[in-house]
Amino acid sequence: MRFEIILSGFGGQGILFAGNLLALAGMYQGYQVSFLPVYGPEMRGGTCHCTVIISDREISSPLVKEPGYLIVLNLPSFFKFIPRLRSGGLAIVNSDLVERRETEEFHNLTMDKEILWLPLSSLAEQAGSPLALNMCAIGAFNGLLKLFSEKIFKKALREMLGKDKAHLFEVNRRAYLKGKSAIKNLKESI
Amino acid sequence: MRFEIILSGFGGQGILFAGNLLALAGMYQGYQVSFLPVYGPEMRGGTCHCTVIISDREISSPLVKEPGYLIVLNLPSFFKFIPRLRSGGLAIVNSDLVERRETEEFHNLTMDKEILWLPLSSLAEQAGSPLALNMCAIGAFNGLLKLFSEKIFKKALREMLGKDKAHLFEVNRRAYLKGKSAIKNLKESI
Amino acid sequence: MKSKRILVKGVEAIALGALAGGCNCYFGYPITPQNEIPELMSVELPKRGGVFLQAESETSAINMVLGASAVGARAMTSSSSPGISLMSEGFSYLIALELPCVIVNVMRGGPGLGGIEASQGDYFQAVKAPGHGDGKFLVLAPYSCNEAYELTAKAFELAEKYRNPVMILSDAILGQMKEPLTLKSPKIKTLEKDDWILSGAKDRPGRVIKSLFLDSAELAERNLKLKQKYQKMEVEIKFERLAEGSEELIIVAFGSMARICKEAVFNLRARGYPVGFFRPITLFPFPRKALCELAESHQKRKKFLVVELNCGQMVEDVASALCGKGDILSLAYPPSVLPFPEDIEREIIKCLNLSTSLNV
Amino acid sequence: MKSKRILVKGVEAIALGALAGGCNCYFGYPITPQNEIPELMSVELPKRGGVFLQAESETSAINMVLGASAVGARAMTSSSSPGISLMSEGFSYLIALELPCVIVNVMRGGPGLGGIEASQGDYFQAVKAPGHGDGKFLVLAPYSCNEAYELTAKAFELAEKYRNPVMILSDAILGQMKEPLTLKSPKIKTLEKDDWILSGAKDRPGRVIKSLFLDSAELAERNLKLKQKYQKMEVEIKFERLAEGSEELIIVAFGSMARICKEAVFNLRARGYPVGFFRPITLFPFPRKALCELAESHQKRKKFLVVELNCGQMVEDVASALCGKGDILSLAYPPSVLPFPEDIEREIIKCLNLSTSLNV
Amino acid sequence: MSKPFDFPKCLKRNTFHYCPGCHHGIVHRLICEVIDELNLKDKTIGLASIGCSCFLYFYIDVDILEAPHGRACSVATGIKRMRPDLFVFTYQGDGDFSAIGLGDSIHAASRGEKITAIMINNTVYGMTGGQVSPTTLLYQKTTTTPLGRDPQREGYPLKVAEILATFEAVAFCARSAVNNPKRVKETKNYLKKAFKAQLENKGFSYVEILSSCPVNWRMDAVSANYHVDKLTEVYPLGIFKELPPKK
Amino acid sequence: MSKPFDFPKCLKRNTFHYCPGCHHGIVHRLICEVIDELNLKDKTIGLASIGCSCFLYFYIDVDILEAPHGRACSVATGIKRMRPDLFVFTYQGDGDFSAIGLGDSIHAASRGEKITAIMINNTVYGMTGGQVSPTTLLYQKTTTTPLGRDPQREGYPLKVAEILATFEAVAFCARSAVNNPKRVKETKNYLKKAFKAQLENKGFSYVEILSSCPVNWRMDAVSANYHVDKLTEVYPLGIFKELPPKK
Amino acid sequence: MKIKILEERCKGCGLCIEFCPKRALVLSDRRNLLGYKVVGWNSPEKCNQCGICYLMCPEVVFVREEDFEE
Amino acid sequence: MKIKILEERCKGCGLCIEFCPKRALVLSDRRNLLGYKVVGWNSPEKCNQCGICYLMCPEVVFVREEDFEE
Ligand SMILES: Cc1ncc(C[n+]2csc(CCOP(=O)(O)OP(=O)(O)O)c2C)c(N)n1
Ligand SMILES: Cc1ncc(C[n+]2csc(CCOP(=O)(O)OP(=O)(O)O)c2C)c(N)n1
Ligand code: SF4
Ligand code: SF4
Ligand code: SF4
Ligand code: SF4
Ligand code: SF4
Ligand code: SF4
Ligand SMILES: [Mg+2]
Ligand SMILES: [Mg+2]
Repeated sequence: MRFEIILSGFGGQGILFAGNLLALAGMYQGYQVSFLPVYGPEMRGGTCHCTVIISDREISSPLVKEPGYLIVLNLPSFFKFIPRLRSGGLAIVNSDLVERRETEEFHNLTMDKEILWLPLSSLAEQAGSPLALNMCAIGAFNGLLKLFSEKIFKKALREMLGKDKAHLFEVNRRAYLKGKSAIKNLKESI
Repeated sequence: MRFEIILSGFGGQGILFAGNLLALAGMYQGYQVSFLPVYGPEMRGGTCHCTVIISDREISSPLVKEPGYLIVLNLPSFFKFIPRLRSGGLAIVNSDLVERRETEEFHNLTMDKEILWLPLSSLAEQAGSPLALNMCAIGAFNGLLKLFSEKIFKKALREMLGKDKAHLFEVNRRAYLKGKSAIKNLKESI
Repeated sequence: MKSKRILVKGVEAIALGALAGGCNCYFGYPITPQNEIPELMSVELPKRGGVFLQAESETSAINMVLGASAVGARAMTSSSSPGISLMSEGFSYLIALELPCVIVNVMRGGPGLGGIEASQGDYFQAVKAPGHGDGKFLVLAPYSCNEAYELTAKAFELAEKYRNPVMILSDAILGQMKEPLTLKSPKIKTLEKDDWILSGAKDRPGRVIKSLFLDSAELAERNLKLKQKYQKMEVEIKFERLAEGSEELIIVAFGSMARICKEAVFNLRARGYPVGFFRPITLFPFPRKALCELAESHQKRKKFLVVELNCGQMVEDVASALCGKGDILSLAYPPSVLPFPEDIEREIIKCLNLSTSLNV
Repeated sequence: MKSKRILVKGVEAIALGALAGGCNCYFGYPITPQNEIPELMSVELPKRGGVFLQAESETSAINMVLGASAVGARAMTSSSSPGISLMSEGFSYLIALELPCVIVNVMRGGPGLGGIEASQGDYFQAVKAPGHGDGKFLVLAPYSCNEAYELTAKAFELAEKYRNPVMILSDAILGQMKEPLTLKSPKIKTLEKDDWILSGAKDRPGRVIKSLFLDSAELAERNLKLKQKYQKMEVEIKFERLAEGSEELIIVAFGSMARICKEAVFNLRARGYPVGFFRPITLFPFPRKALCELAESHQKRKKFLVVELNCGQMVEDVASALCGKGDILSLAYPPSVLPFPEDIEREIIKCLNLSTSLNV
Repeated sequence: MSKPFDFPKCLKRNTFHYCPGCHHGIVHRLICEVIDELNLKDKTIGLASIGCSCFLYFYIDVDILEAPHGRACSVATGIKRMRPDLFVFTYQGDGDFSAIGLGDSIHAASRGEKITAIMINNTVYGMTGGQVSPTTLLYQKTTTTPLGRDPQREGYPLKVAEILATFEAVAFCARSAVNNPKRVKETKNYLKKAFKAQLENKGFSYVEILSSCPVNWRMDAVSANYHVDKLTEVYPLGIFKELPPKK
Repeated sequence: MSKPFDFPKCLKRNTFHYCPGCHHGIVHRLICEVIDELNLKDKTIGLASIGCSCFLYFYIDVDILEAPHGRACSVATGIKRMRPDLFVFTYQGDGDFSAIGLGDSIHAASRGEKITAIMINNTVYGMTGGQVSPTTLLYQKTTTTPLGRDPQREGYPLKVAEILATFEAVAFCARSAVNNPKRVKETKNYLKKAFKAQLENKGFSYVEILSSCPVNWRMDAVSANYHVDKLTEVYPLGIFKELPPKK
Repeated sequence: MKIKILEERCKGCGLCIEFCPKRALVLSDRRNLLGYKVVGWNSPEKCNQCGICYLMCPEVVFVREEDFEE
Repeated sequence: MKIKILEERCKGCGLCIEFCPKRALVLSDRRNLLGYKVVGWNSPEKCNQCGICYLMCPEVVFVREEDFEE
């Protein structure tokens, strides 16, 4: 078992937080994990991404060329990372910021790949925190793959927020659940 | 033809000046020369020495282990360098500061070596400049070996003194001549 | 009781390792990608009665380390490439004065300001010339968070054992990636230092720690003493070898690059390729003998593919170690475009098919 | 007309060579044993409309050089070992920014404050790691006053040709000894620089000289460009070879040490010993090929005795160049006790009688 | 004279990479306005330093050289000594100018180098994530003073303008801020005076500008802007030294 | 209280290596007297710097560490931070303290390190042969200012005591000379005050001592001694700052 | 003169809004490509072209329309 | 108290002579091992043990005899 996920979006969209949380939850669930952020001043305003690996074997390389999973929160990320998605791989894409187009180019890009279009920004707003779209994405992702339990998620989230941001626990959890149920609905609707 | 000379004495005795002058005169006389000073803060008050080579062939190593000639202006230098004098080599020694002793140790030290005892300090004072004992030594040395002409000596001395110290030319030359004639007397007396 | 597992960045693992190793003072100057070290130390050291001080520059940081070390502290600094260069003079003094301390270099792309992503471009600087003169560091190159933690803790002991600075040579990948770290209390010895540290000349004559030897024989003696010390350090040589000897090609890599290579080697071995893996953990002293033994371990002449994230540096040490006993191939990725395991696999297969050796 | 012959120290020959090479500005900080260079420059440069400024430190000196070079000056600095270490960061920037300049290191005993007598202890620093990252200097090692003069003059041309710093690596013996220098006006080319120097953005967009490449592909490209430049530099390789190929043993030495060795070799050859002499003049790029050719020039396997005034540094480059094609022997004199030619002769005879090769 | 809404001629059209509300952008614009007004583009060399403003060259269309961290004044010295006919300015943060670079900065000032140094004092190391700087206020929390700057440990805020003003060779020395319209205008006035001091060969000129760093101060842009007033209590604004015109 | 003709207890009996008439020796003796009088030998760490005084350890019988050129204050900081119970002083030349070391020196002072810095200001780099220093007088000839220090090229003499006195964290700051008996006594008094300021944990303390360098001034010892009076015209003597005793 | 708002430069910091003496500006709901909510007109008619928004904007968002015609 | 002159330390700089209020000291013709001419008594009877020579001597040449008995 080995999951390789790249998360990508704007600097302010909480990409690193989400990736880190994913790895942490994976670890708490008993897996080997690695989390590799891309960082630095170029992040300000630009795109930002990170790579998470969750596996039941030792992880050597934390770098992944062709991930099996993508979480894409904005448009530039879509064009940057979809080509790297393994064929047969799955991407959760924020449909609020990435427009589905009916061009041939677009078609070629997504051929062989499964794209889950979710209005993550709207879902986050519905959950009461427009900033928590990253948690919606994690909710959707875990709703789909069931990598870790609810309890573990809460433990990891609490750890990530620390004392200073403990008050944000509830809103983040709500967003997580929003994402999770959105997936459920989506899957049921298919 | 190759002359290897080590000059040694106190920091203030003009050792480097003398060695440099020797090399310069040698060069003006058309020889290959090298001049290697020992320098640095330890000079202050301590002993100081330099190595001069004058040769009619290319000089590779400027370092000399066992010189053929020594010019020794004070006591510590005597004990430091006489052992390195090549057997059969010649040392000009300032008898004003180095006492001849009749011990066995002293005898062993100078065995196989020719020592010319000259009261260089007194000679310099006689020449009107107690500081010019280095020139007395050079005078004696050249009086002995006739490496360069009088004219060349003057040219080299003038060059060494530069504009700033040009007024010292005469007294240095007098000291040089003092040394030279002292050797002449000595040789005649033997 | 199971020891605690936490998810940390490599640089945090280094800081935690330092604390576990008894580090009681830190002086440093911010630079990406290692700011988590001073930031963590600024919280933790004061809590434990230790000293944290941000210096006004790397030059002053390393000199504060020098002072603290001379009075017996377990002192440390960390920086990244340009900051490390600024410490060169201090490094040379620390070595000459035989003062123990731990220096962390989380390498980033160079030369100049370069970039902030990973690099192994300071290999030569670390192992050949941390400063002027002949002095050397003991250089450790961790490749995982656990190893970063353990080697850093151990570094303090080694520094005191040899009275010599120890460098942890890491890079921005290991520095910035997070993975689980198993926290345990490593057994790190503390050495008696009362016979050489400065502590006030109570009931004894004043003590001097100096590197100036105007007498050239004394200076030569000091140099010989240091050289002998480096030879003694060879008992600390560490490496990871994943090869039975029958392989046709051995990958040699250190640090983060070794992780990427190891994955490639695993994959190829699973597919039956005759490929082995050798990872120096001590970069100085370099595991020369171990490499030679590997080269000679079977009849067949082997290829050694040295993979680095620089323009080709460790390959020279491998060549000098093997002295003709194998074919040396260099795969140098100039910083900071990282290869993926797949890329390495492709290169290995190419090399396996190669009949002649490249001249490096 | 006979060209003028004057008696000068090596460091003075370097300063005069710089002036002959068109040096028009000097920034430096005093340090023994090279103070004659700034002192001479402080007199001569202002006379010629050039710039002399004593900086407040080596760090600022090298950065003044950096600025002057960026506006097209033929800029220079000089120092000795500890001061050179302080310039490491600046060196790395100069290389990265591709700015030409000439740097003189009159090496003294290290590590630390060390001593002020001769040493070759900064060989690795000069040729392997002048600063962080992969950058390199072109390194020239004169061994006589005449050569110091000529190579320094030439250094300014080479620096501009490759837009790269050039280092004159000398030592306190050559620096402080005097010998006759034949003053002639060497032909030194000046390169057109209008297409890259900063001069005010008149009738063109602003120009940028920078080393920051946050995009890792750009940084890799810059590194590759530099690497290719170093390969191009190989046409500048210079060495002195005193061997017909039939010798059993070749002495390899550079700088002042080569003078002492050369005398020993002359003496032994006169006495019929099968001894040759090889002196790298460019230390980077290193004359690898020439050494290999020498190693292969006769059937018989040769010994190479590498003699250095340090704890053994260049010997690694010789080993890596020969890659097993000869037996490498190291004769390393830690600074600063100098051997005499007689000592070297004795060692050579010992080595000739040796049946196995030492492992270095 | 450039007027409001004029996009300065030597300002490139790239969007700044600075965080929302960061004052670097205002100062960039002012510098460009003054270069335009004094017609200096043709003969200007700017020194980009290491800090958030290291990409100066993406924004200001003059010849620009990157100086190592803290060394801008030394690099500028090398330039100006060789080309006294050029106009040379440095753009440095408080960390760059007054921490690692303090020696270089003070010596250049004390030698009276005919250059202009601009120091953006935001009391932290912006680029590396908000660590303490020599100019950090007492008790200010930063990422390396988690409990606030303690005068017993980190000492007191370093007042650079006050030091430089005592040097004979300094021709112009002032401190300003850009957190309200009046101060923005005043800052431009100081910059112009400083540039002119160099053009008239009077000596070293220096303008220190108190600036906000919302991200590292953990404030929104507007609060951070007002927080600069707090800084003025420790760092008074005004001209500290101005040499009379040369005869 | 040590009296005239007492050979100080912690002064070793080695003969100084200094040139005839050099003031380093007088200051060495004074330091030893004060260490003796305050009974500090048991807990003192001295920092030898790089300059003519680099052999400090041959003369003063306390624990001594060699600091790299200019870094004595940083090295002292490392020591004092780890061992606040020790007494730490640096002994530095003007080149060491105020040229290459200026950044280290000022930052240590500004942080209020509880150390004592002694700067021997002889206006030149004595050890390396008399090159210009930041404190060289205007028009003074040195080996690297053959025509004299030109304010247009080398700027003006740097007044270190005056700068340090402006820092809040500096507890004691004074300048003195040792070229006549009264000043020798005064210097000892300043040294004692500076040492006590450290012992009372009040902050950074500093004593600058104008000293002669006959060799590099190209003067005989007696003329050089009187020439120090000339220095006092540029570098006034006295206490520039003294914090009141702590309550 | 007509003022143009270069929305793509705006980072929504709010300084212009804070200092506009006429309260002519407001933060809109539009996001630009960088993801920032951008400034917009609240009551353009109140604007007296005093230039304060230009002075205070760190992003040089307010420009003369004629200089930035597409 | 008897003042002892440690001749081997003296460098003949003359500072003591210059400052002795009683003109009790003078430069002698003797040279010490370092080669310096050393200071000596001019008129020892004039000395009032004021200590100024001790204060001004850079070489700590003037000491209490009892402390330096061979
Ligand atoms: C030698 C060196 N040390 C450290 C750094 C890392 N570094 C980059 S910017 C910076 C400080 C920036 O602070 P400041 O000068 O105040 O500028 P700001 O970012 O606040 O505008 C540091 C320490 C570096 N690039 N080089
Ligand atoms: C890094 C470095 N640069 C330069 C030197 C050479 N150096 C030794 S002492 C000295 C200056 C000494 O001057 P100062 O501090 O005034 O002391 P003084 O000798 O005058 O007492 C210099 C530049 C050195 N040892 N190390
Ligand atoms: S970190 Fe601070 S100084 Fe840097 S861009 Fe952001 S707000 Fe501006
Ligand atoms: S050079 Fe000057 S400072 Fe140094 S010992 Fe001689 S007189 Fe004293
Ligand atoms: S000040 Fe500028 S960046 Fe900020 S909100 Fe207004 S227009 Fe946008
Ligand atoms: S010009 Fe003045 S009134 Fe108009 S929007 Fe800008 S600040 Fe407001
Ligand atoms: S004690 Fe006073 S009177 Fe006596 S010799 Fe010394 S200075 Fe002169
Ligand atoms: S002051 Fe001291 S060293 Fe100088 S002459 Fe007098 S006794 Fe000798
Ligand atoms: Mg800042
Ligand atoms: Mg001095």
